[in-house]
Amino acid sequence: MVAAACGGDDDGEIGTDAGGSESESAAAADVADDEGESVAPTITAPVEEEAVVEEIQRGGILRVAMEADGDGINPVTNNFANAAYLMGRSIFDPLFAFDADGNWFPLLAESATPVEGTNSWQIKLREGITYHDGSEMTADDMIAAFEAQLADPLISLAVAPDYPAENAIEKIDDYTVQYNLLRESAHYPGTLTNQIGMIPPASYIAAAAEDPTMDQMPIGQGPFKIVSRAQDDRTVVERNEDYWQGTDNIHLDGIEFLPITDTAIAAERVAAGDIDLVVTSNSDAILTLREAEGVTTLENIYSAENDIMMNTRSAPFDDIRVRQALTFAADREAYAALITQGTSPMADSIFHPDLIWNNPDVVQEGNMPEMAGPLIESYCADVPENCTDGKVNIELQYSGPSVSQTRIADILTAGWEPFFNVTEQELLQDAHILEVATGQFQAVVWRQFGNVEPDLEVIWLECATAEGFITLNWVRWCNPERDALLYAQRATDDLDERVEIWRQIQVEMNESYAYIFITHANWTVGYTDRVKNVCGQMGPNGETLFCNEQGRQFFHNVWLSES
Amino acid sequence: MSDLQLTVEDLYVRFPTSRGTVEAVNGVTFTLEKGQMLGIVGESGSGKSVTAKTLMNLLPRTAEVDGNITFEGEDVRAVAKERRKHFWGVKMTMVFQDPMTSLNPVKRCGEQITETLRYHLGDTNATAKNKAVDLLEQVGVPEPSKRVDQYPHELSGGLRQRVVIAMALACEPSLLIADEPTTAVDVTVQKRLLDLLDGLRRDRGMSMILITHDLGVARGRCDDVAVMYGGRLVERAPTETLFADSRHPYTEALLRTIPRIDQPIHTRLEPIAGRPPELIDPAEECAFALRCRYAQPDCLEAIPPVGGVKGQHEFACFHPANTARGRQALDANLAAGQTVTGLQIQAAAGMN
Amino acid sequence: MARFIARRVVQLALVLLAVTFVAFSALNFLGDPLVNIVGPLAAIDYCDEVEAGLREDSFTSINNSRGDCEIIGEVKAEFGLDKPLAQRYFTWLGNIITGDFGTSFQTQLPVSEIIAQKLPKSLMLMAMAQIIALAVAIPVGVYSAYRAGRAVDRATSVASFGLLSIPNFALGVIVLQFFTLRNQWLPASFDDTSFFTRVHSLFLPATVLGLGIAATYQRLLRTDLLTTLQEDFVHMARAKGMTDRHIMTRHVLRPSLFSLITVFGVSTGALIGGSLVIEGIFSIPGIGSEIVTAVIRDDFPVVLGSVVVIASGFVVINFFVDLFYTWLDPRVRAS
Amino acid sequence: MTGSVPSTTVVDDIADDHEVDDTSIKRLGFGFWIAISWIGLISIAALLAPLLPIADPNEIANGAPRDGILGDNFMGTDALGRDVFARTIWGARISLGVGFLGILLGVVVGGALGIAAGYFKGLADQVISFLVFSLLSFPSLVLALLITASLNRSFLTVAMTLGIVGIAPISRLARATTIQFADREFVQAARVIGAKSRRIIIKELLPNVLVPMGALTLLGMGISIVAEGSLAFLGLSVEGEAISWGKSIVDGSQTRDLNQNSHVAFVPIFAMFLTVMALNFAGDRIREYTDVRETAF
Repeated sequence: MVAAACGGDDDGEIGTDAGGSESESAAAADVADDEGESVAPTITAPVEEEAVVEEIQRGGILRVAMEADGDGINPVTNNFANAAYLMGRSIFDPLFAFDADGNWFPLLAESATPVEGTNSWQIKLREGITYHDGSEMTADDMIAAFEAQLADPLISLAVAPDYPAENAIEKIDDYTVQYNLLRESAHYPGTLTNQIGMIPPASYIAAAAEDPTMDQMPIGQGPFKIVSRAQDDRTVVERNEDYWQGTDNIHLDGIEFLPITDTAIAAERVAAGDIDLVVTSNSDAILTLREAEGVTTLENIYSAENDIMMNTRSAPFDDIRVRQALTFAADREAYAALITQGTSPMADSIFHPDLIWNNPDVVQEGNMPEMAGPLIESYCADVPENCTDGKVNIELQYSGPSVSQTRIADILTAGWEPFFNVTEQELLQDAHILEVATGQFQAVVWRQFGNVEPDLEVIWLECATAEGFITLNWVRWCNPERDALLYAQRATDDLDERVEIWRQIQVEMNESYAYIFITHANWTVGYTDRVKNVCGQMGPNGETLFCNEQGRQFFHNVWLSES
Repeated sequence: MSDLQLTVEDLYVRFPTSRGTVEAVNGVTFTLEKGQMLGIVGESGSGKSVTAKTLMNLLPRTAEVDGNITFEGEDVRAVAKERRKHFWGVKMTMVFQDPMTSLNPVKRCGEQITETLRYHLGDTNATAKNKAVDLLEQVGVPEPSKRVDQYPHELSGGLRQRVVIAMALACEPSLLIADEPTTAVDVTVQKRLLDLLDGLRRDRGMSMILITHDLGVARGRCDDVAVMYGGRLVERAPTETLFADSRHPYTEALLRTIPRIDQPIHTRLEPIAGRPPELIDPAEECAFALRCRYAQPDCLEAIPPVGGVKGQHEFACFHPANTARGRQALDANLAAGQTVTGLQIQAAAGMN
Repeated sequence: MARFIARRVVQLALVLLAVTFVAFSALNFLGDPLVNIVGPLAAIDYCDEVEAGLREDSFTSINNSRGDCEIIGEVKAEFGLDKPLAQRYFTWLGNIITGDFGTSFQTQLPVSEIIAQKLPKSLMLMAMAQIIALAVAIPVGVYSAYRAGRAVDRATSVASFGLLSIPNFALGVIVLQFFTLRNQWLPASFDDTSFFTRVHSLFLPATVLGLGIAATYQRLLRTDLLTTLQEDFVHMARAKGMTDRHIMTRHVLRPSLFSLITVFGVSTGALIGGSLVIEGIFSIPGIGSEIVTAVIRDDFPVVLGSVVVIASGFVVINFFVDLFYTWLDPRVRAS
Repeated sequence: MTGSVPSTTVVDDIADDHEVDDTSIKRLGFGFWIAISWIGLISIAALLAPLLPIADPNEIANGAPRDGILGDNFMGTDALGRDVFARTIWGARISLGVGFLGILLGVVVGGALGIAAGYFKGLADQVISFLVFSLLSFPSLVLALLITASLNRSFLTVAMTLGIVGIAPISRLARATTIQFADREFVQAARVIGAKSRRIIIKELLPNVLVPMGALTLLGMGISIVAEGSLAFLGLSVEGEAISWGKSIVDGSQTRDLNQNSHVAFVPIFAMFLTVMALNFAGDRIREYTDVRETAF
């Protein structure tokens, strides 16, 4: 939800993965699902070599390693970062999900129909879905969940901008709810695929509000239910025998989630067969997984962008000359080569060239220090108080303690050294996010974007979230024309038109010089040969689920062979 | 000759140190008969303790030992090499000077006795403890059953030495070596301890070597007395003969250092002038020459061989005291007012 | 004896009082806990103006009824952060004595539960480290004293001196280098299922921690043994024909344990620091990582709870060290 | 280093006539001078680092990344291609600096407390000993954590932290040494003739206490250098671009780097090991030379 994991997913002592944030937004997105146009290149598991399809074996506990642990798994109070989503996806089924082509389809919901002449959508829930505590899921639960999310100080920041202050949600009947939006949206169900689409029972929501420790033991309706959870130690879930889709294709007896901050060690343990599956974005871990025999890696390089962000509302970055100088002097090549060690490609914009949204003409500048000199000279002439002996004073903030983050800071500082006096500031991850959210930063190492449905990126770019004490438009760059483009692409369901709009947005972002894109982050799911059918998740009507969506795995249909 | 229990022939003990080799024992030969008590007298540094420790195989690893020692027919140095068990502590034991440190402060007195009984004789704890109580009683320790469980710091010096003696005699050894057993104890306790040792020795028919620097302690107790000086045995004789008719000038000088009942009060005791002999690479001469009143040139040319009547009264001196040759040498020195080594002398009062 | 224990208990109380007050005031002086309770709202600094009526209280979340400063006020009251330092200290102390360690600011879990779950692993690591240290140091110390000056003694002296100079994290890194996961030496993960698996998982880290201390113990023991070897009762024992092994173990060892025991008591303090680092390197979910994150996050109750537990552990251990003295040396018992 | 050869009473029997002291005559020994020269060498190298003909430690991709020893770069390069040898020399500046400054603070404060406690005895001794025992029972690394995690982690704060951690053990030793000398005749004599306490402490006690304190400074410096490493492993060593041995070791001991190119970690480890060993050895020889009981530490 709100990028709870920006600036580095790890908060352990010697965490090693590259910093970054998963971000999603509640903005609706709709894609004409009839032509089945492929929105994103599908991530499919490499075809199993064995000729004969092994007979599915039931049972076993899948051991999963995660890069960090969430504060809790209650979708209405906790910010879901990668770890919380991994556990959450086993406990909750979202209302909607993306299929392998990147189009949304109804999962818990039966149908989603826009209301003629209004911006509202009616979502009809399948009947007969029971929660882990046996109670049946109804519209009341959906309403309770949505209102709780609107009330939460942090989650509401990402949800509230798209809904009216009053009557954002109405009950139509026991199984149907109407969401009233401020603006027309053609792909609204796309936003109900993430945390907003995970609905715990109303009774649990009320109880958890009283006793926050219940956030650690959520009640959902997913294929697995929680058995035990020890923060930063181990979380165990077991098969939910009365799962609403039946347990025929839920083969695992249970899953054990282990937060291991040093994911390179987790990779070693997968190689040694002690752990079955690891989800990581750390280049060391990815290389180890690739080299290990008996381990398969499933890499998604469209899942986020590693970039540098500047606060366009505070000096010296309120001046475009300084932003341009910082961009030109940035040593993007050293960062890409040395930090990602070739595991992820350079990035020019928020869309990878394979994606249809990509604008090939947009090129991210960098490694051109000679162009930065004159800009700095002219700026320091105008604003001498921000410069000392001909260099602009800036503060580079990053999250830690983490070795890879320190290395990134060292590379960037070395590149900027001729033009900037860089003071490095290492903050703990949540303090780091807080400082960025409240605009108390100048330049920041960050990771963001990468959603399957681009409409979910609108929250980070619109003017609505650039004002106020806490702003999700981190760089605080408001451009009314861009707003118009954002809402236009949201309203239309004509794919070519949307692609054209997003290409213009990329040009505008490039010229704003608010971001310096460096690489596309690589979320890898590494698993041993024992783990079968990792990408074989099926929806209720036979749809195959999108696999490794930013490292957020589903665990339906996965099974463990004892060979 | 009754059966010889212990023979020591040409015993040499050397210690390499950073300043040269110390010749602690320099060719000592003596014998001991079963049940006999031999006193070994000499200043500190005369090699008496080294000799005792050689018998007991207590020398540090760096010591070099020559000569041979037989005890009840066994070659002692061979036993040491084989690291044979049940030899020391059973056949031959030793008692040291300072009772305050001879007992392990953190172990009960009883334990320190029973451990030898259990180890050598294989006694069970119970029998060993009873024996210990009996032993303590035999050595004159009051309330032995209470004392056996006490710690050394809870006993007086005299009592502690009795415990040490009990410890030594636990396994009925046939030879007891006592190295200055009473030096660290006050005089009143000294006599009672020596009487105790005598009594125990006679009851058990045990032979004993009493090492002391005090001739008085040796008198009246030992059958024979041997005098050591500079690592060598300079004289050995039955106790009374030694006192009455000593031959070696050092023995004579020693006798003059102890107060005599038959002497008038306030007789000045004469200290022996000069410094103790140099043990590092000693010269080929009589070690006592520098301090000897009878010293003549031939004393400086060679080490005097052991003469006199073998087994009766042996001594190693070219100009022995109480002999014509000796008197002749002394008179010459007195006339010259000094000896060949330059020692100033004048007629001493009360020469016997 | 009772008087001795009473005196020690008073000392325990006094030391704990001093330690906790220092920790409490240091924490409050150095950090601000609001960050992880209230999150972003903590950054609001204009509440005093709102109170003074100069400014309107802002509503960060759109339809949130209560103003930000109102929320902050409530939180401060709830966690008692608005009261003066001394008062907060005594309320906290009152709770601790009644066993209520309070709840973690971060996860609202009761601190006693966090400690109960995490401390045993660290305690086990430290206990195993001490056991390994003693198990190595005593035999090596005794043998090198027995063989003083000889080759084996010189070798152990060089080795123990080297061990003394290798920082435990460097030793940990070296061990990690050689015993990587794949050659099955390093236990894959901290396996909590049974006592045996826990020992197996902690064996390597405990050895790394233990060797450093073993070097100190060995050197101390050897020096004391050499002095005791010169005592007369050792010659008396040899005169009694007791074997060397008997003399070294039964007679010489016991009176030579004093400096070893003293340093054993003091080293537990340093050991806790060491285990913090080793737990990080070997990724053991002990109290170490908990304290580090708690300190960085200004999670006062967790930090204070751990400090109280560790400090009292330290004092209790030194209490037993003193008791051990009296058992060791009857002369002390008498005084 | 191997201590005295055990002599039995028989040798003493001889010894008391001749001053044959079988322990080696008290000299500082050949090893001591090697240790001192290593400490001197590494300190000079650290001080003159800017002038030495070595690479710029912060230059990214100075050589190919993760290049082994004896490749283009003498001691190889780290993950970012920076020269490991240059970073080890520059790292010495912080590690030795923090070590020395830290222990200096510890010795000055701890020493003063210890001498006061040892000399004045009575209530002063009680109070100071109580304070010291409380400080000792406070886990030293948690204390260091408290300070570094909350304040900025500049060179000075880290040095100050290590100094504070050192106060307790140092004052314990200072007290023990002072007590040892305070009862000596020459101090009683000075008291008898009515010398003021301050004069006694400075004139009589200090010179005697200084040498063992010197020994302790060396030992303490070794411990402070290692403590900086421990802080680095908790991510709390000196912040920013500053280079220290601790931080280089942490950078080099990431799981994959450790397996593939362990020289990045082992060069600083070896440098720290040699320096700490030299400090320990020198301190040990001085301590043995002045014969202060080690248990006081």
